[in-house]
Amino acid sequence: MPEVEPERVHEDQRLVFEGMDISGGWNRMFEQRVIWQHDISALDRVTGIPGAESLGYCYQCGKCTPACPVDHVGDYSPRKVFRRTQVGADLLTSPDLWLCTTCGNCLRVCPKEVNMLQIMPAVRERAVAAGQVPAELQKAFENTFQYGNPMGEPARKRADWVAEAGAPVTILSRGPRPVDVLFFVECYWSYHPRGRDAARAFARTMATLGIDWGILGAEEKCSCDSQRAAGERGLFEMVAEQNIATLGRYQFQRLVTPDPHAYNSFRNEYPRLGGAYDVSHYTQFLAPLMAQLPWQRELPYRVTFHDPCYLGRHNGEYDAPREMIRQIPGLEFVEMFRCKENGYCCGGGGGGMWLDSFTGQHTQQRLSERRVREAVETGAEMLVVCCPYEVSRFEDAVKSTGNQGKLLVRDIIELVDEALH
Amino acid sequence: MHIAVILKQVPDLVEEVEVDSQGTDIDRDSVKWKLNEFDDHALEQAVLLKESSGAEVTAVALAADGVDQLLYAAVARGVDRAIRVTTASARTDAPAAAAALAGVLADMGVDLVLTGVQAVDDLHGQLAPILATRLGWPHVSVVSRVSLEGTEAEVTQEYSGGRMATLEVDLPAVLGVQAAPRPPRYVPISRLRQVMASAELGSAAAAAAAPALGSTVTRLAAPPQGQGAQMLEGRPEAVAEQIVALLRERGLVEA
Amino acid sequence: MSSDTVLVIGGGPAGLEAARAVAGLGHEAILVERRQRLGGTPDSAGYSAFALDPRPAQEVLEVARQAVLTQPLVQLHLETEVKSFAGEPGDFKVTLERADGSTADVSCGAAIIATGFDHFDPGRETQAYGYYEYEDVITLVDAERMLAAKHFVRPSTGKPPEQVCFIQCVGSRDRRIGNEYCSKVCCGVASKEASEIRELVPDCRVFIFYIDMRMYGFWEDRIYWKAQEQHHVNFVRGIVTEVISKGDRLLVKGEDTTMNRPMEVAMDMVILSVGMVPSAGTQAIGKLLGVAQDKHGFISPTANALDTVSTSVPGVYVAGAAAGPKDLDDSVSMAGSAAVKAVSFLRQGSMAAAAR
Amino acid sequence: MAGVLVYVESDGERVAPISFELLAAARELAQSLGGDVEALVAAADTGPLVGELGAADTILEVTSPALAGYLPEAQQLVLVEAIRARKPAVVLVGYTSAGLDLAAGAATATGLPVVAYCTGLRAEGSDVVADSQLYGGKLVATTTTSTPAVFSVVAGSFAEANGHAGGRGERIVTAPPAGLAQLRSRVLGTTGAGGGAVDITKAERVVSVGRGIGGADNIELAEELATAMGAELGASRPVVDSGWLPKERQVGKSGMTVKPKLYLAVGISGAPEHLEGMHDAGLVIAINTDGDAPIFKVADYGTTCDLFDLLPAITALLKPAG
Repeated sequence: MPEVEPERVHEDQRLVFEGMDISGGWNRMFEQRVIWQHDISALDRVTGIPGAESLGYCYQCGKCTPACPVDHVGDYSPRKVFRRTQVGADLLTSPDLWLCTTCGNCLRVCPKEVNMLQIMPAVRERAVAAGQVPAELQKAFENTFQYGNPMGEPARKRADWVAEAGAPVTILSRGPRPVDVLFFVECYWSYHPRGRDAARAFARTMATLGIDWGILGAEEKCSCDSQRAAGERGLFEMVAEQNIATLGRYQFQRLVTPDPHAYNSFRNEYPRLGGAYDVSHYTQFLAPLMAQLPWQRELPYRVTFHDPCYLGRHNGEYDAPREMIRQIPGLEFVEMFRCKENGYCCGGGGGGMWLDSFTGQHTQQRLSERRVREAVETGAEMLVVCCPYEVSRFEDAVKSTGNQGKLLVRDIIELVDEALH
Repeated sequence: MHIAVILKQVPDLVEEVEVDSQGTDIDRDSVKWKLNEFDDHALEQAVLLKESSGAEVTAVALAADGVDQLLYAAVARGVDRAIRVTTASARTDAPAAAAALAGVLADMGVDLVLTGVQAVDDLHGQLAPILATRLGWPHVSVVSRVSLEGTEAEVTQEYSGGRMATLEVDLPAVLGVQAAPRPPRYVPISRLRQVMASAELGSAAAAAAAPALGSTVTRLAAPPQGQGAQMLEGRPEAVAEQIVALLRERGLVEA
Repeated sequence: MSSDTVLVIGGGPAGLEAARAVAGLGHEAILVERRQRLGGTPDSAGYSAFALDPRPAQEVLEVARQAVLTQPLVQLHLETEVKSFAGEPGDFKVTLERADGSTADVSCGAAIIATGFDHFDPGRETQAYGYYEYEDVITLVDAERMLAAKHFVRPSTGKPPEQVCFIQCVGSRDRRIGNEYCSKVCCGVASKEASEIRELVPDCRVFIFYIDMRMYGFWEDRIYWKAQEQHHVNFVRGIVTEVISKGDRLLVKGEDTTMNRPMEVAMDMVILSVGMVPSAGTQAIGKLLGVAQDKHGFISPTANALDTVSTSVPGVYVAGAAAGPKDLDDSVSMAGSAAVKAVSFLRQGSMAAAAR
Repeated sequence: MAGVLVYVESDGERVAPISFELLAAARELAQSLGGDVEALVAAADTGPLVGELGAADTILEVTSPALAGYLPEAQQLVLVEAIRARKPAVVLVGYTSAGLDLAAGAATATGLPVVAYCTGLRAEGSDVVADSQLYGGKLVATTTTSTPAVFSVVAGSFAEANGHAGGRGERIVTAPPAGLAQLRSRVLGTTGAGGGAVDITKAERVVSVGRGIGGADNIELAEELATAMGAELGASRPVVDSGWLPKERQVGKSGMTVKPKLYLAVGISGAPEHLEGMHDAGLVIAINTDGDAPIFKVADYGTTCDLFDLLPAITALLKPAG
């Protein structure tokens, strides 16, 4: 399929094309005329995949295109995916298949309910089955299968962050006892250095609140929600079953997690596999408790907040993180122009977390970079987040967009911790 | 054309490998096992040959805890059948494995045996040459490409310094595979689970006893510390500065 | 001397409903139909089915026919045309002429024109669609007939087609042709036919090339979305400019507007979604009765949005596609309205006479 | 039954460096165990090779047209025949491609024990005590083996310099084994090194990437650093096997041996097979998040910083100067 990148179009003064002099003001429509054998089988193949039927519902109204975060940095939107498929492009081998971050903003505006949240995982599952999976994503799958986390870190190191938490953390696998809150730490708070910072801040906050809580430790495995969205349903089901079995061995009242993707899967996917829990995102759990905190100091920051797609659009929670920010003393809060229902995606969802290089080859800038620019534009000096993917994504984007020194990235819990000490 | 690919589990080095209380072996209970990566390439090569020539492929492994999983994964990858070989001995070293497998492979009537060129625990030699010598077949190790031409295999063997040779080997033969022409393919877990629910593993009992090794491990331990690297600590920016300073000091980059 | 009778001109869906309604209100109706049989163009053109009614068209029409045939107050004149129309509102003198040449004079107090439409003749179109050149270029009407017979094949080969497209707006929305109006039903009819083709020839790929899809009210989800979502009809925005023959297939050429590039697609059959034009009968009756007509020849109602059926001549009303492109629902609703208006007119006349 | 037999590896024209290391090791063992150091050299023409084998007391020469080019089957026949004929106490084979073919095969054919991955060998009475690097270099196994036995020795374990002289250098020409007439394998052709566009063996600086780089798409990070440093890009075997970098950039056993002044190992764990290809490098700096990685044993400097943070930081520091 010929694609024209506008900046690469040269309108030559004199040009001979296939032996014909076409000098002059020819335009971008001039290209070799081809008889299109519209290969509907491509569309039929895709819409024939259970879960992907609704791609065929698109009537090209174009509402999704301005809503799609990827179209802001590239040439991709559900409407374009439909049309390219309709003219015979094979979605299973197209880069389009991996550009969707399942942020859900298109579904919010789509009059025909073309549901990329179902289409993408379903079609990707076929591509994965056919071995057509980008190498870096394949690595994340293999790591998750082998080690229970996409980074390929050893399971035994999962609770290593606890050592420097400065507060007691009950690791249930080492000494089982009933707890009020079972905290599902998830991979990035367990392994990523900046995630560990947030995990430790969370532990100190829980200690301050005097909450009876514990973590699974080495037995915890990735919730696998993003692997599911990236097309590895079998992996998701297998690991979810393992997590459900593990959780079944311990007594707790409620499940709390810092990861909106984990929250989404516990809320919407695990029940189908027999794992029903009273689950909250940590902001939902802590927001009502903020008034009890003995604040020690005011934080003199002007901050803005990025809504995680899987907390906001997917699960309707916009208030809890804002309530936490509101209660931290001293903060000045300013919204970005895209926020809440219309929040821009960081690019990490739907497997995007493990496709940065791939995505980079098919877009002009990363979604996280664009989002960082939007945050800088508000005049805020700090971008506050509450999804474990985001600290690393945005800190990296701050550097790559040359905004070092202009914008800090912090998890809300880190600010809570800072104001408590 | 019947190809057997021999698979083996080795300790996963991402996880800690502990030494047992005797100090002569790894603590096998605490080890996390995974498919030997060279066997993984041998398996990929076997499946590629199946796809290109229609050969029938059987995956074979010595019975052990966790080996079924590995054989199911091979079926999911595309082999036609998988067989677990039970032995009287608990030993899994290459001479013992070769003794157990030689008879089974001869009975199966295979034309070509592929296996990984080596494994991280091959203290007593590599499987391919031992097995081939026991069977009286020719063998080639460090193979990076295999194609089949009638009753011959054409293989690429690699040497140090980037040299390579193309060899022609009459079948039956044993090849120690270093790398398949393409990285091992991904198997979706749903297919793996489907295979685990539906596929049946074959089994065979080895008749031959494991040969004496003539060699005893007296100690297994981490290599002596000593020289070792001087570790640079700090945030990445600080470490980068230290490294660049080192390079400039020694004139390895322009000052 | 006034008459209590209503003359209904035209035995299509609108005329049938008008006659039935007039009789239902207790008045005598004279129903005049030029053809041998009641049912109008949907009958004579052999429609397969109506847009929102899943039953075969004939089954639906038969209900309307029987309602009239079993109604003693309806006096039916088949193979008959109105030859002259004179007199005063409330007392029109009408001459009817049968196909055999015999005539009859009747009186009526009011008249309803329900003379319907014709399908646009694609030979008139300015685009080069080749309707009279290529066997495999047909119209919506031809397709209806084939679908009614449950036998959908390429006319040139007699074999089922593998790839078929509809070209919308043929003869409609076109200043060059003079038909500046939208024919209202073709988007729905094409989508309905496309679905029928997919059911009849499941392996056939069906496309609809359109400028914009006009699917009013329930047609949106019940016809358009159903065609797309259940029958996998492919809608492509970008109208075809010309059809040329290429080998034993047809090549449709246009612009793929959503992809910003030229589009040339090979087809086994091309179906032209022809619109509506006033029938010859509508044009003639309009003149004969002296009612105002628009520039195309459709009968113009009295420019009152709240009165869709009164014409410029008191006592003369219009119903259905004689007044402009209509779907069946609107035609029939309009016929009921015309009947009520006509009967009211007669009764007001009677009361005035009684008061005198 | 005495002496140490060294299997000499060559490309037909030059003796491979590993063989000199083996001759050096053989001399040490022979001093304890008694007997001669014997070098077995098998080729179509041993003439160019014999002169290099002055460290051996006896040089066993086997010549045959069937020995043109390296063919595992033919070499194994020769080695087995020599072991049977000379009855050495110890047979040393390099842990190279040939060693992988021959050590265990010849041992099996002659019923001798075999110990692989040896980095150290010493005699204790009539036994040989060997150190072997196992588990990617994370553990060392010490074995006691009764002689006669076969050992395959990792390159870089003994001083090559000690393997060039000091023997009697007697030549013994031996008839080729009869089996060479019925070989079931053939050499069709060989390709030399340097087939590709780059030659990392001559580079002064090498930035070498391992599995830790994570994927082909991240190679760019290392490429940028290499460019900023004026270095060539190298790779460990898994990176090449995964197709992330071409074969000509592979450092290690089945790849290239490099001797740069600077070797920056990025995400390389340091398996023995890799170390073999770079043990003569000057300054070695290793970047690996696993502080226990064997590469830190051979590196001069190391850090456990995440390479994804560190590489761009170094590149940034070098760019303005370079």
